Amino acid sequence: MSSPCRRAVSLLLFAAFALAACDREDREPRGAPVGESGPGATVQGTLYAGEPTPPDPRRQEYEGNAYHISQGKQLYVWFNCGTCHANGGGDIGPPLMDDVWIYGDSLENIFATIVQGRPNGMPSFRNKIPETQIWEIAAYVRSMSGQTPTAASPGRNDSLNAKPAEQRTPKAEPKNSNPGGPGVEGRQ
Amino acid sequence: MERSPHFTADLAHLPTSAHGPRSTTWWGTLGFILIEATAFALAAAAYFYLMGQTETWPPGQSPPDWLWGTVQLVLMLASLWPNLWTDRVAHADDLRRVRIGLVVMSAIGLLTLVVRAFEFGALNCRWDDNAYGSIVWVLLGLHATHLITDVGDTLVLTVLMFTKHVEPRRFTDVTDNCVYWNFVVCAWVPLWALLYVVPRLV
Amino acid sequence: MSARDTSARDSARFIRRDGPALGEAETHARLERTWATPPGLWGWLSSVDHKQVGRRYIVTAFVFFLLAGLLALAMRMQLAGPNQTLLTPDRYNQIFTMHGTTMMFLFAVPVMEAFAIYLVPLMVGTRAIAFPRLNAFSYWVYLAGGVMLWVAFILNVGPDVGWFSYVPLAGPQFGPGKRTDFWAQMVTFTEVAALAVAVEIIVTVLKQRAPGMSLNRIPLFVWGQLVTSSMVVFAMPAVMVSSSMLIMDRLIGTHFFNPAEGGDALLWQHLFWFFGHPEVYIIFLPATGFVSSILPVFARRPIFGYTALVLALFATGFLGFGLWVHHMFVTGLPHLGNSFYTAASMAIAIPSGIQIFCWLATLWDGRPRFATPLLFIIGFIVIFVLGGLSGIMLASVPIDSQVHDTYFVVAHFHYVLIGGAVFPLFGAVYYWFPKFTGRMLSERAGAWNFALFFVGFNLAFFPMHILGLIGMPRRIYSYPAGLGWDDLNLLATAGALILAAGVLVFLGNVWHSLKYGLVAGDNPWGAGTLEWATSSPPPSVNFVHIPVVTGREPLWEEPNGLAAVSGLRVDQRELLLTTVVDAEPDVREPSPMPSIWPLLSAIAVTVLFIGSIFTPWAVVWGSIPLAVGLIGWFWPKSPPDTPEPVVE
Amino acid sequence: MRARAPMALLCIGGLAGCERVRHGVQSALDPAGHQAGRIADLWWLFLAVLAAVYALVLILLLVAAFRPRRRGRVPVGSAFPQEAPTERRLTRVLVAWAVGTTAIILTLTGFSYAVDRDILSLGHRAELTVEITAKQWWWQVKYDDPVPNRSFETANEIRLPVGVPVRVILKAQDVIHSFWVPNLHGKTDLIPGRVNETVIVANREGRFRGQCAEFCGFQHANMALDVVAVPRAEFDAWRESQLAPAVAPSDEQSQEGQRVFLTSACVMCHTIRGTTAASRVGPDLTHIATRPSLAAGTLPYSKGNLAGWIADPQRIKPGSQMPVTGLSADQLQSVLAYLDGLK
Repeated sequence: MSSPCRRAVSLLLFAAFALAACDREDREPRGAPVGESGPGATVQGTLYAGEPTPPDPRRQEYEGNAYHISQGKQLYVWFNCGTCHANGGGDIGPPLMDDVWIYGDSLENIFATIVQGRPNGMPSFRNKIPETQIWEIAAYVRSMSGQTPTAASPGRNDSLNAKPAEQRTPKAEPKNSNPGGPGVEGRQ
Repeated sequence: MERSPHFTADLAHLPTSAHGPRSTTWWGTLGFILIEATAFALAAAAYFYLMGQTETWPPGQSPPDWLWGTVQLVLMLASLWPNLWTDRVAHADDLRRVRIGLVVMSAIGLLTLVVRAFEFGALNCRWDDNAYGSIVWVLLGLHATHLITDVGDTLVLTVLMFTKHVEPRRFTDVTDNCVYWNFVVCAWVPLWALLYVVPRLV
Repeated sequence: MSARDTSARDSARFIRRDGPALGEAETHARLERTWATPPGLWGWLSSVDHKQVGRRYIVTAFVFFLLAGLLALAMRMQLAGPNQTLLTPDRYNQIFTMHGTTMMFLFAVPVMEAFAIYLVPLMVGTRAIAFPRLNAFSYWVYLAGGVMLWVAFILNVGPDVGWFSYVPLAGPQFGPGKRTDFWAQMVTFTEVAALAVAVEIIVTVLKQRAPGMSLNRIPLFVWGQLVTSSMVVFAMPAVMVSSSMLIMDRLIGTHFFNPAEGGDALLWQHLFWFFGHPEVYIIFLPATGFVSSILPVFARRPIFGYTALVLALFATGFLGFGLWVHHMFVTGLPHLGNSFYTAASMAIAIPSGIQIFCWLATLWDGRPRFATPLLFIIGFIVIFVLGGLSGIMLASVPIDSQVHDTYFVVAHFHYVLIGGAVFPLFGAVYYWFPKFTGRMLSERAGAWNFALFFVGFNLAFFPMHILGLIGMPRRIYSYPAGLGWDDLNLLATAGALILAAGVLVFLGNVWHSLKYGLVAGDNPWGAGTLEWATSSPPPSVNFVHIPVVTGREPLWEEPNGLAAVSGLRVDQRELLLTTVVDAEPDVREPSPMPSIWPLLSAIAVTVLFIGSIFTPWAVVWGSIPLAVGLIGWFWPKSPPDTPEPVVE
Repeated sequence: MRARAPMALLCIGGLAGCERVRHGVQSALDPAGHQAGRIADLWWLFLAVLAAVYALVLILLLVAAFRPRRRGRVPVGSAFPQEAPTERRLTRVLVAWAVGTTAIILTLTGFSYAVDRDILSLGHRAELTVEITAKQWWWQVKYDDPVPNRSFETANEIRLPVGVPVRVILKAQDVIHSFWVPNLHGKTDLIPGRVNETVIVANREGRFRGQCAEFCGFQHANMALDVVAVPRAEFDAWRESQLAPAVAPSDEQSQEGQRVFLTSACVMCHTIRGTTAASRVGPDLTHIATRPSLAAGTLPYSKGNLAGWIADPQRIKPGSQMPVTGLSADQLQSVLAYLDGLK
């Protein structure tokens, strides 16, 4: 009876969400298969991030996935990333919510930075943090400067309100995202 | 039932429109007023509940500045007089006076919206500061939506009253609109006390 | 043909009122022209006929009932044995959330309103519901909300935090993504629809009753709907306020439920249950109306204790707001307060007990005829009373502290809701189907339907009482072996399948009877209330003549036809308004013509609500098309109505 | 007839249950504690009274439906001739019925209130304090002691001396959970931003199972804990052993295991007292080998289950915070040897 127009409306709504929703809302707790080292490993080998490598196959599972990003946010707290980077504003370590990407702004770059560590204090977390979790942290780090769709970025935490949540952080267009590592403009 | 029934009365003489409780729209308006009053009451209850959760109120901030909220209060209470007048002349189906009343009420309505904008500026808190800020913004916003809808309604009625659509029923609409405005004003008095007085008492 | 007839017909042409002057056939034809919904898709989309809208509501609600039922079967399959992996925890959480949400928000409440939309105007003897365009609007909004939720679910964005969406689990930190936002907006959709219908029903009952239907002659079903609608008016705002707070916490960073910034998780529970408990009675009271309408017809005796039943309705409606805290007995609230809510919760057993007794007395003193509707009513008493009694156990703080959030509670509220609402609902379908469609449902299939339903239900849900007492919590996607839960769960799953078979029989019965069912007359059951005074299905004008009511069962008291009043216009849609208490004729008020604007406004609302899930600015730009829609809706159509004809 | 057949089924269902409730490690009807006992008694009382009421209603229903009636069928549609006396008699019965309902309600409320007071009174006699913090999806258990260095932490396990009331402080770190050990007491919620409290006491020795009773996400189903009631002496001994730091690995494999543990992902989340592992994200593993179960009651403790759990926690408990660490086979073996030695 009301089926014709139900079909109409549902088609309309499909059009609206179908694009984004599915991967963005997927909740695959296992994360990507472990053990084997995909192209991520080739990144790990080099000192300088992001030299032309094919995008990692695991990327699209983590990038812009609401669940993994929120897990990453939790791990960011649990693993005390804040002791150096604060809530993203930076302290001992560089700020993460600005538009400066010293070692590249791609998910693979950030992954490599966490895995390998970087000069001037960023330790290497290779074998310390499982790769699945590093991908999650990397995905979260991108959301801190609004690089991820707001529909996937985390909302506020149930804690003291330090800064507006990632979902409300305006996107900072990456500038001097330098795949060649720190040059003259390096770290101010 | 082809057989014509036995008719006990002929109602041709009944009027086709009536003011107040005799019309359905009046009861409809009353129903929605009850719904919105309940929403206001619950939001106010939430305000007191959150107040009970924290020892200092408002926490950290200073209470909203007196000026604009009080201006709003005075303005609204003052608007009751032209509003009730419009209601009376609408009951009398006096088109000329109703037009005057509606123009005046539209002007006052738009004015209250301007004042409301300043009120938000003078709250001394943001909605995302803490629970106090959140509930204060929601209370003021909730009332603002009522202002907007009623002002919109008034403007449309004003336009209608200057076009060919003037009918007996329009006057009923005007009276119902007046009833609704009374509600918006009555709702503001306790809200004003809640937003501006209570934080200074505790 | 002679000159006299022609002149008679000529003069007749100018008559624009019903009455002796105009022949029956002519009156009927002219009213049909005035009240009929235009044909075609456009007419279908712009219809404001309460019977059409009511039918759509009923069908849509039953579609959601079937969908949610399938989810229930999926859960029973997963729980049929220990450590099953049919469903992942993520899927299971979405499924039980969708089941509860759909059953409560998209089936139970709307289907009761749907019956009110269809039946109340007929039962009070008026030609249309109050605010017919608002009525059409409410249906479109309800449909959009339900479809949105289910599309989201299909796209794996279904809510997964329970139909109660407790924070912080549903909050911004622990509910990532958009899943809970869709839940919160679905609530907004359905509440807007429900509130609109509530207002229509209240006004229809208070102002549009047929002459002579004074308060003490209102049918009990109408009383039930009146009390229910009043409860909706005071209960639903609570969930709209709380779900708005939730979505604001999630989207714009407010702190209503953030303890670190002065918020509190229990604020959600207070607001939600202040709505959530009355909700149960909003579902149950209309069902009591079904019982009170059906029982006298099949006991062939006027209902016993009319006044007591009406008072019981009001008492329940009032007490229903006084016991939300019994959903929060284990949250560590002060015990003194809790014992007050114990008393209040138990007190509600008194009006319920009175209702049960009045129904039993009616049956006892009558000459029962065991047609399918009566079977479902008997099933209702057997099941609902058990659910009510386990409810008394839940009202006790110590007992509740053990069984709260276990399968005991699952059993309890399914006994109350399926027994208390769905059984009467099925009885009501069998009872009013002839009025809706003009055909009878098969009695034989009906008996099978009832038997499978009754046996399946008790097999499925009675074991859950025991499961809860021996420690099985709610909302678990799996359980280990060796806790003694295995075969009771298997039994429950078997029962669920039998129950499903009952539903299939029902569907088959409806489908078959629509085509081949016995043709029903105006009043196949020999009932006494006004909806049976018109043809089946009723004409678009409902009543060719506004009847005059002389008692509670007018058709029983006036065996040779009801008296009527004349003088309403036949060339325009006109309603008769009567006074609130005595239903004295008072005003002839016009009733609006069909319009597409309610649909357009509903679409605007849908865009606004769905948009605001993704950006708060949608509230701003979305309000512009909405404003356009509403202005178009209320803008008077020119030319203005034809002038009032002189009184013949 | 129609009403009777299902009743029979109900009874069968009932009996099937009764068999089972005699002894269950997670049953409210197999009380092993003072409160659970009082609540069970109250429940049986309610059941007796309400079952009688239910029976009465069913009998009335059957009589009303099937009582013999005077012959002569009533023409459909016409109202049944009402005699005023019947109406009056029924009204009198209705009043009696309402009064009866009220009386029953009041009595039951009275009993319920009395039991409630009695249960609360136990709080004053608590000798021991345990602080529980619920996390997604496990229980952090802290035994408090006025002497700071005599407090210690464990997880998913509570041991308590028989007959000694234990005060349990209830906190939540993330979402709302509910602490429920049916054999001992009813449940109490753990709510972020609030501190709740309950008291449990075991009247007899035994091992009981508790489970989270408030929906808390992915693994709500696998968030259980063991409550072990032992004689006082045994409890004190256990307590001393728990206070001690972890035993140093003796054989070579375990030493290797400790090295792996301290240099791999394990150390990011877990504490083992006496080593450098001191993260408080996951459960304290200092004496993991003494616990009855793994992963919050998901698996009974055994070296094999531990292996399975570490190798692929996401298969056993999808969505839990324990990640797949990707240890090599012999790394895994040595870690197992090490952990299994943590008695």
